[in-house]
Amino acid sequence: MTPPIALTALLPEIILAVGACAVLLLGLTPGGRRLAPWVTLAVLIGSAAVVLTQRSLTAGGSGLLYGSLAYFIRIAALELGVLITLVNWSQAAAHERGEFLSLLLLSLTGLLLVGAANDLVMLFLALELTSIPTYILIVMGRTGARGAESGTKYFYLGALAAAIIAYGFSFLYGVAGTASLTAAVSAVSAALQQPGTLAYGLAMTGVVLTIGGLLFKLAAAPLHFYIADVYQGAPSPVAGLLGFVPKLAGLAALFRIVLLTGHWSAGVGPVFGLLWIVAVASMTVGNVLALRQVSIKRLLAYSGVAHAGYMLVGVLAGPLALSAESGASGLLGNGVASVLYYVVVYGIANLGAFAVLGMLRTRTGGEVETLRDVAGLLRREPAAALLLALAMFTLMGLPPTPGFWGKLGLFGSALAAARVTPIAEHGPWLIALVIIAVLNSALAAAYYLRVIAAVLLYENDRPAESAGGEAPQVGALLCGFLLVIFAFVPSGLLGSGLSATAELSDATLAATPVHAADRTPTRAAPAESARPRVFPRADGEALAVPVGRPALE
Amino acid sequence: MESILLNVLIFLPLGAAGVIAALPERHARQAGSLALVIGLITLAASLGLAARLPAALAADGPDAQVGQVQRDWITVGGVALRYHVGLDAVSLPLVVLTGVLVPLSVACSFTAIRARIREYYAWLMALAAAMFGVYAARDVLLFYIFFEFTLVPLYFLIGIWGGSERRYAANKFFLFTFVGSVLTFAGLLYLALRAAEIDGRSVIDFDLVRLSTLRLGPGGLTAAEQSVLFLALFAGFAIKVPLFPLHTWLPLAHTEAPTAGSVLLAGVLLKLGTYGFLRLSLPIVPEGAVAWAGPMAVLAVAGIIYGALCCWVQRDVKKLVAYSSVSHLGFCMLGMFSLLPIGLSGSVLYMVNHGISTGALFLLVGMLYERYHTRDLDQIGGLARRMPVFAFFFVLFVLSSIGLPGLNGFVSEFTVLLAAFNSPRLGPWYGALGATGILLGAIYMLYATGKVLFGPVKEPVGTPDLSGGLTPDLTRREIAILTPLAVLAVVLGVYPRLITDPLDPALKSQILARLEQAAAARPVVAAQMGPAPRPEAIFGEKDRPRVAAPRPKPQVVPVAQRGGPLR
Amino acid sequence: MENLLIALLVLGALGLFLALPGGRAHLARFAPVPLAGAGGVLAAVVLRAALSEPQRAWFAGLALVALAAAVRVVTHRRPVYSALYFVLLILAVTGLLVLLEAKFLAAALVIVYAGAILVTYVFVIMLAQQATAASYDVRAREPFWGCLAGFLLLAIVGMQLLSGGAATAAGPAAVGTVAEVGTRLLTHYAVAVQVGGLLLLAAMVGAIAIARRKPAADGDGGESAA
Amino acid sequence: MMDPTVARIERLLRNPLVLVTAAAALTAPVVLLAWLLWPWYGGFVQGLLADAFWFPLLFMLFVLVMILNATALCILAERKIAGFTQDRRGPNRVGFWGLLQPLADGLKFLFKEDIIPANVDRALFLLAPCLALVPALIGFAIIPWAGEVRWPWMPADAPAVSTQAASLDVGFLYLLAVGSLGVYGVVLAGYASNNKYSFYGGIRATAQMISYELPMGLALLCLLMTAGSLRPEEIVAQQADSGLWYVFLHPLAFLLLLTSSFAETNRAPFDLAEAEQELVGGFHTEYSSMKFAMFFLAEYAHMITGSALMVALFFGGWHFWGLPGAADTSWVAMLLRLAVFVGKVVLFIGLFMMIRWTIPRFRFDQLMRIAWLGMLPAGVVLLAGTAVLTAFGLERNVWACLALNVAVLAGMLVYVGRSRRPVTGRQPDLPAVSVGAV
Amino acid sequence: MLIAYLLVGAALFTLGLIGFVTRRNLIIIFLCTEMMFQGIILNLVALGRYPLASAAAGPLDGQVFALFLIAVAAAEAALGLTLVVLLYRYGRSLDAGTLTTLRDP
Repeated sequence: MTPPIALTALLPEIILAVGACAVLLLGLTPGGRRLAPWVTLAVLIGSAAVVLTQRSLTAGGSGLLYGSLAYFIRIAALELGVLITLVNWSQAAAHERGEFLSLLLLSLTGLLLVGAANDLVMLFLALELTSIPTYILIVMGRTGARGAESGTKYFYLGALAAAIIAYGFSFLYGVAGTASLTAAVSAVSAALQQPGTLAYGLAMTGVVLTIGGLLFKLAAAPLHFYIADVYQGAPSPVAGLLGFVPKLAGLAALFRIVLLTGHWSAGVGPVFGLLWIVAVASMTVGNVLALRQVSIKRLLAYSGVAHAGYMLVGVLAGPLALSAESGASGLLGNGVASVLYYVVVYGIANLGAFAVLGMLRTRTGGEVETLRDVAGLLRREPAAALLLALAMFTLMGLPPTPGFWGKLGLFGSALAAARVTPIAEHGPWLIALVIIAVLNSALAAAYYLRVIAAVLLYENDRPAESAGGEAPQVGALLCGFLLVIFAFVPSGLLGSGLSATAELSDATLAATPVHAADRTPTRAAPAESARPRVFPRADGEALAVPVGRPALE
Repeated sequence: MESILLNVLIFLPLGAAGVIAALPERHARQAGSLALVIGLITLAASLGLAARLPAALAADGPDAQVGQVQRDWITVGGVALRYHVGLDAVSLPLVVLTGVLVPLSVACSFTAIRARIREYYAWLMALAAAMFGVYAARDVLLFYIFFEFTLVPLYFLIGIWGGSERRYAANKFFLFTFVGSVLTFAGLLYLALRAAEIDGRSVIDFDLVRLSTLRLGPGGLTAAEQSVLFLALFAGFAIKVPLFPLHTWLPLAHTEAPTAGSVLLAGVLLKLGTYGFLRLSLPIVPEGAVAWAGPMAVLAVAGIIYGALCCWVQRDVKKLVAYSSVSHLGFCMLGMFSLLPIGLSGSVLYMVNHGISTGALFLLVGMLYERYHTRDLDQIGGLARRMPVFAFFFVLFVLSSIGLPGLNGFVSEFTVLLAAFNSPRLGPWYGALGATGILLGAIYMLYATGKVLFGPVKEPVGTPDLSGGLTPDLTRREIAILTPLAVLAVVLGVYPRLITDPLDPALKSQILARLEQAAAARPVVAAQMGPAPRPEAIFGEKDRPRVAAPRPKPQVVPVAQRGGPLR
Repeated sequence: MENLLIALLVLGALGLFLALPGGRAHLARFAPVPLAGAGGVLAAVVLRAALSEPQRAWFAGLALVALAAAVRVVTHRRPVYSALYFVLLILAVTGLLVLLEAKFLAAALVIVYAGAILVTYVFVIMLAQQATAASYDVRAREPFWGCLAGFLLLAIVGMQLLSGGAATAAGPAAVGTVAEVGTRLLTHYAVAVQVGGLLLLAAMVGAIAIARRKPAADGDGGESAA
Repeated sequence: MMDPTVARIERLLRNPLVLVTAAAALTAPVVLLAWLLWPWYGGFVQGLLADAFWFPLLFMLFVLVMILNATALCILAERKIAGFTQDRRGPNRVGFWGLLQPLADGLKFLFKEDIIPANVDRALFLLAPCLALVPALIGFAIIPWAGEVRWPWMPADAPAVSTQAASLDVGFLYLLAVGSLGVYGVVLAGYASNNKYSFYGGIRATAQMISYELPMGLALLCLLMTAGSLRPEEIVAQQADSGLWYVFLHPLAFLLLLTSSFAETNRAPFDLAEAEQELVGGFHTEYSSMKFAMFFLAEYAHMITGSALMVALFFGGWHFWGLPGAADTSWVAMLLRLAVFVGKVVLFIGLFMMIRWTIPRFRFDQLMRIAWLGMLPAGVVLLAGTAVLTAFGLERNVWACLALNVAVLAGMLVYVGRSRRPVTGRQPDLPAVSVGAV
Repeated sequence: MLIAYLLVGAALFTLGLIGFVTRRNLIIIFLCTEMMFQGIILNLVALGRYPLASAAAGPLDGQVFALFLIAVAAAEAALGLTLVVLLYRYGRSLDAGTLTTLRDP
């Protein structure tokens, strides 16, 4: 039995959880309610500070594993958490503010734990802890039947997804004989290589079901149908949260599961076909559905589906694209790093857009939602308008916005994976996937442009106006500021994404059959090429930044 | 010093854009003046850089660059993206052209733009920065970034200050070009990955020189890869050019754009496509270029004829000029894909000349529109009597555009057609068909000129509208705008070697030699390229391409020489 | 074995389709026939094996009860009955768990599910249900496609399970005594227990906050934060 | 007025001598027959009683029968105690001191017309009483009545047989599980009757039972932490070994459990579900005859189970100082232990009844408030305190435990004392009541 | 024996899924997710009882997982029923088909 994990390693989560309780109690008195958002902010920052002191932490036990990936997810979740808190500063009704903010903190606690979960049980619980507060936040953020309807839909499908995930987990547990993920890797990936055995059947069913359930968290097709309703019914700042928290949680879980199947190390299992179809379907369906929306919230929701599709491209490529033998995989070879970068950038841009929507009111006091509502915003609220446009350009992936760097990494890693990796046998499919993806990102430009056009090009006699609230404005501006920073200085975030995957890369490498180079089939190579498949490093040019060292800060 | 100039070229307008956008309300009227000053400074900077070119050429040979700046930008595990800019003989003429057109387009907006002035000039300046950036970029990804970034300012310029259908036009313009360029993006990514693989480097970069000196033949990109990569690049550039079936966004965008937008669009932005073909497609995937040269030329010729025929039936004079661009850029592409030295240099020359003459024509149409609020050929006529100065410039630039000997258009059109006739890759039929474009050009241009300038005076009711300090004929400001272009038209018509002298060796060493290499590396390519053209097709014996001669320079330039090791 | 499974599934699907509430009252009468057929086949198969071992007989009985109850939960037109059949299902599952030596879990299942969750269900159903059957209870949504898809999934999973041949327990079997489960729970899964606590806290806070809302303050579209 | 014959029989039965004689006359032949036939079946019986499997079952059966009888007696006792409390005699007509009253009641139930109203949900209406009764009865399976016994005829090396029907690893969790099923009877009765009063009764019962299961669970957890086992027989053994009943360690937990037991049995002062004045009987308004009797039985069976549980867990079970402990497996000792156990249970039942007739019924909001705002926090604090004590190894230290209990109690009292909440507990958002109107 | 349990679990799960898809009463739909949980619990416990791997490291993990599932189910039930009651207060209906305020244009 592994020794229990040290409490100091869990300190950030403990701070968050205790903070959540404190905020909950603060909500009992009027004075406390005024204080609650500040305390929330302090808790998040304090937790982040602790995380920063633990950057080289490697600890395991009690179903948790703190390594590079957990570090990245902690930092990302807490930083985005600060933004989310700012944007949601005064979202709930005053008497519910304590509850609202404490649920927010609990959801983030879950997200942190998802990043560190190394056990099926822990992973499931953490996913649930991430999700359940979001259902409530949707309902609490506003009065009226729309919030209730939205929250109910989200909740029901979330419960279904949880059941499906748990069912899949149960099979994986059966194959591995233990719930520990690290211990399960060899069993599951070995089972997937022996068709005809019971273990194969169990593993196959488990993997497919698990991934299917996780697609819900990612809002990927075909489990996307709820998302637009949910976004539309949710208050805008909460919808901004929905674009990040469940997605990052789903992705973190997906990484663990894909690692489990041995897809990255040996290309086996149902992962490739499944995710390929899902990626294509998500991109296409999301973009096509987004095209005909008039509500910006629905539009962003469907665009989120498409973005989930892009992210899956990186998940497919895996953390080991360029060089399976040397262990060196740069950004363009590391799909997972790109996904991590992308989800953060997407989260910020999405949150920024929703923050703008949440900040504004129509002249009649209603919520700003349709394109008509924001028409001519530039004249009345120039900062908001520019921020919205910036967010849209980022989502569109226009260079040099951070969204572009994300797509660079995602598509580049898929192309690299098509060349030289354990999964190079899927090469042509990967290339086809990239082409579909770029065409989709062009298609997506059409609807993002509609928003931009509405905001910047159109005139409107009755434009929306700011509803006040300084913190949400600060939050929105911070989103914009971060987007600009990441546009011109993306190295830090990209590098930290890269170092975050050291853990996954190492694990994949460890699981890779010894002669990875031999596995790579010759048909992926050009006929006349006599070069080895793996990049030699003998030309004196070492990696510019060694993998595994955080380049952030 | 030079690098400062180049930085000025790119960052000054960018900074100015920010400053102008942030000007306080009461200083809004100074926005135009400020922009003009900035424009003039960039013009001076581009001229200054141009002036340094001969010395640089003398020192470093035909590939010499002026104003080279190289900084590591994004250096993350395994990827190195550099901010690397520099101007060589190929890009410098286009930069100077841009430098000329930017202040002119600022100046022509003084009276035309009345609303949201600060925003307007801010976007204009941002556009200028992006355009300079594209031409200066020496890193393929940087090129792509600037290339894409031009879309944003122009989108707003068209969408806010354009005509009645401006939003539709802006969207269509944006989407068309964006769709193409994302495919290009995928191609570039694949290219960079393969390049690193071929060179055996563990760091992926997008260095233009490295990519355009990539190993050819066995061990390099396969023929199929080259073909596909060419198509990927084609997707972005051909839409930008625009080549024939992909041109539909252009007339709309041109027509709806404000004058300055049209000028820059026609004068500079369309050249981004041709420049992309020249800079990227040909040297990086020469085999693909050779393989696809035929279809490219077919499209070019189709564009020439189709564009000309469309011009013929236009009643909207601005649309007419727009369609003429389709036709003219067809010439440009035809010359380029003749794959002959004169074709290439003629093509570059054509880019510059088209920028001058078509830019000027758009300026003139804009001036006309400001006075008559119509561009309908049926509603105006006989204006030569009202506006003699206008008529002078109009006729001058029309003739330049048609290709009257002595004016700039002639030289480029002639060389391009000559190359097409003589190209062993294409064959004379292309030249012959292309030549009909000249004929048609003369017909529609002169027809339009006749309708606008001559015959009985015809003016819509209530015009000319002389508000905003206009005079019936051109004002002094407008004359000052047109004069430099007129001078350039004449100078380049008389002495095109101003451009071609430094250009030819650069083209030869950077592009033609690359094609030769490709031919040498693979017999298929050599067969496709055909035998060496007849000597009389070449200006002078010394320029005869030495097909099989070994290149003196090493194929792969060591990193250390090109700017030191990474980081 | 596979053929038998398919036959079972087809019968089950047919029966379930007929039994699901819908506008097929004249057909619904025949629903028990295929369902009973399926149950009979199942019973015959299991009982044949059961003769060798009493535990199997228990299993067969409990599994049949569980499945029958499950079918009734899904198909019954009155929610209260659905909930009660669910209680029956819980009891049958509890029995199966006892057979599987998971006694602690069995007790927990009854206490939490039957004792708390289902009672709450019944409570809510009583609160929210009119005396007459609601229209949405007598009409299922796409019963045909639902059954088809569901049973296809079941067939796929079943095939996967059966494809591997007979499995024999290879490792140490789990015996869920309170002490052992508790030890595992509170040593290795101590953090998970805390997480579970947070989860319940979140759900509780949320449920209370939501339950406070009153439709009287319904300002749809407008938000309470002002 | 009364028929003279009946009056005469009544008078006759009220004579204790007649009663005793009649009883003797009825039982004597049976006993005689059993004694006479003993050689024929005695060995079989002895074997059964010595069997580790069958003896507990037989004992369970015996207990069940006794409980059913005891229920009848309980009704009498209840009425007697009610009379005593209210300073009247209680039933004294049927038999001496009213002793035959249970018989009369039973006959009445049996011969009454069994009415099923027209608009009820028949299936559920019939199911409900069964669902109420069965869980109440099967809970006895794990009560350790009297430890182990070794019959004189058992060989010396044979293991002693237990008086506990089922020794389960999950222990009193089983009781909780079974008990939690009991609510369905009440709820369904309320729902199936298709009657507003019944319905309200059902709703109230549900809410009440769910609410009171929480403090009950907390109290049991406190005990579990101290005992370290779920098995009731082991808990009893611990108390017997140390002589320290757990009620001395956890008086507050015991109080919580006691209160919850009241609520779980639906008895006054927690009989909101059947409150006659408000709901005309609540969930059993529509029930009559045997079905009504089954509810009655269930209530008393619950009460007995609850008492037995409390006796086993907190009052040392069969242990009493000075009496033979578990080691003594003679049948005499066993009977003594049984007597002790039953005596304690009877005391508890008496307590139940006393309380029913002394404390007025709560209002529903008060009921809820007691559970959620009073017992639940107290239970949580108690549990946390016990956990701390356990961490320091002090869980069986009587002084530490008592200190904890005193502290919690003091805390509660201080809180209650400082609380400004009006004791009447009127919902603050109800419209104001004008004083003059009352 | 293992497969028999797994098949029963799968059947429960699937029946729940079918109910989730086909029924329209919100409470029944949620009941169906609970039924799916029953299938999962059975699966987990059976797989822990009859382990596949010869050296299964966590034979009890399945039961622990099942316990947590029960906890999660309880949390979800609390929340779900509250939402149902809230919706009922708004719409006086438990019909999932009436939740159409939000939908594609």
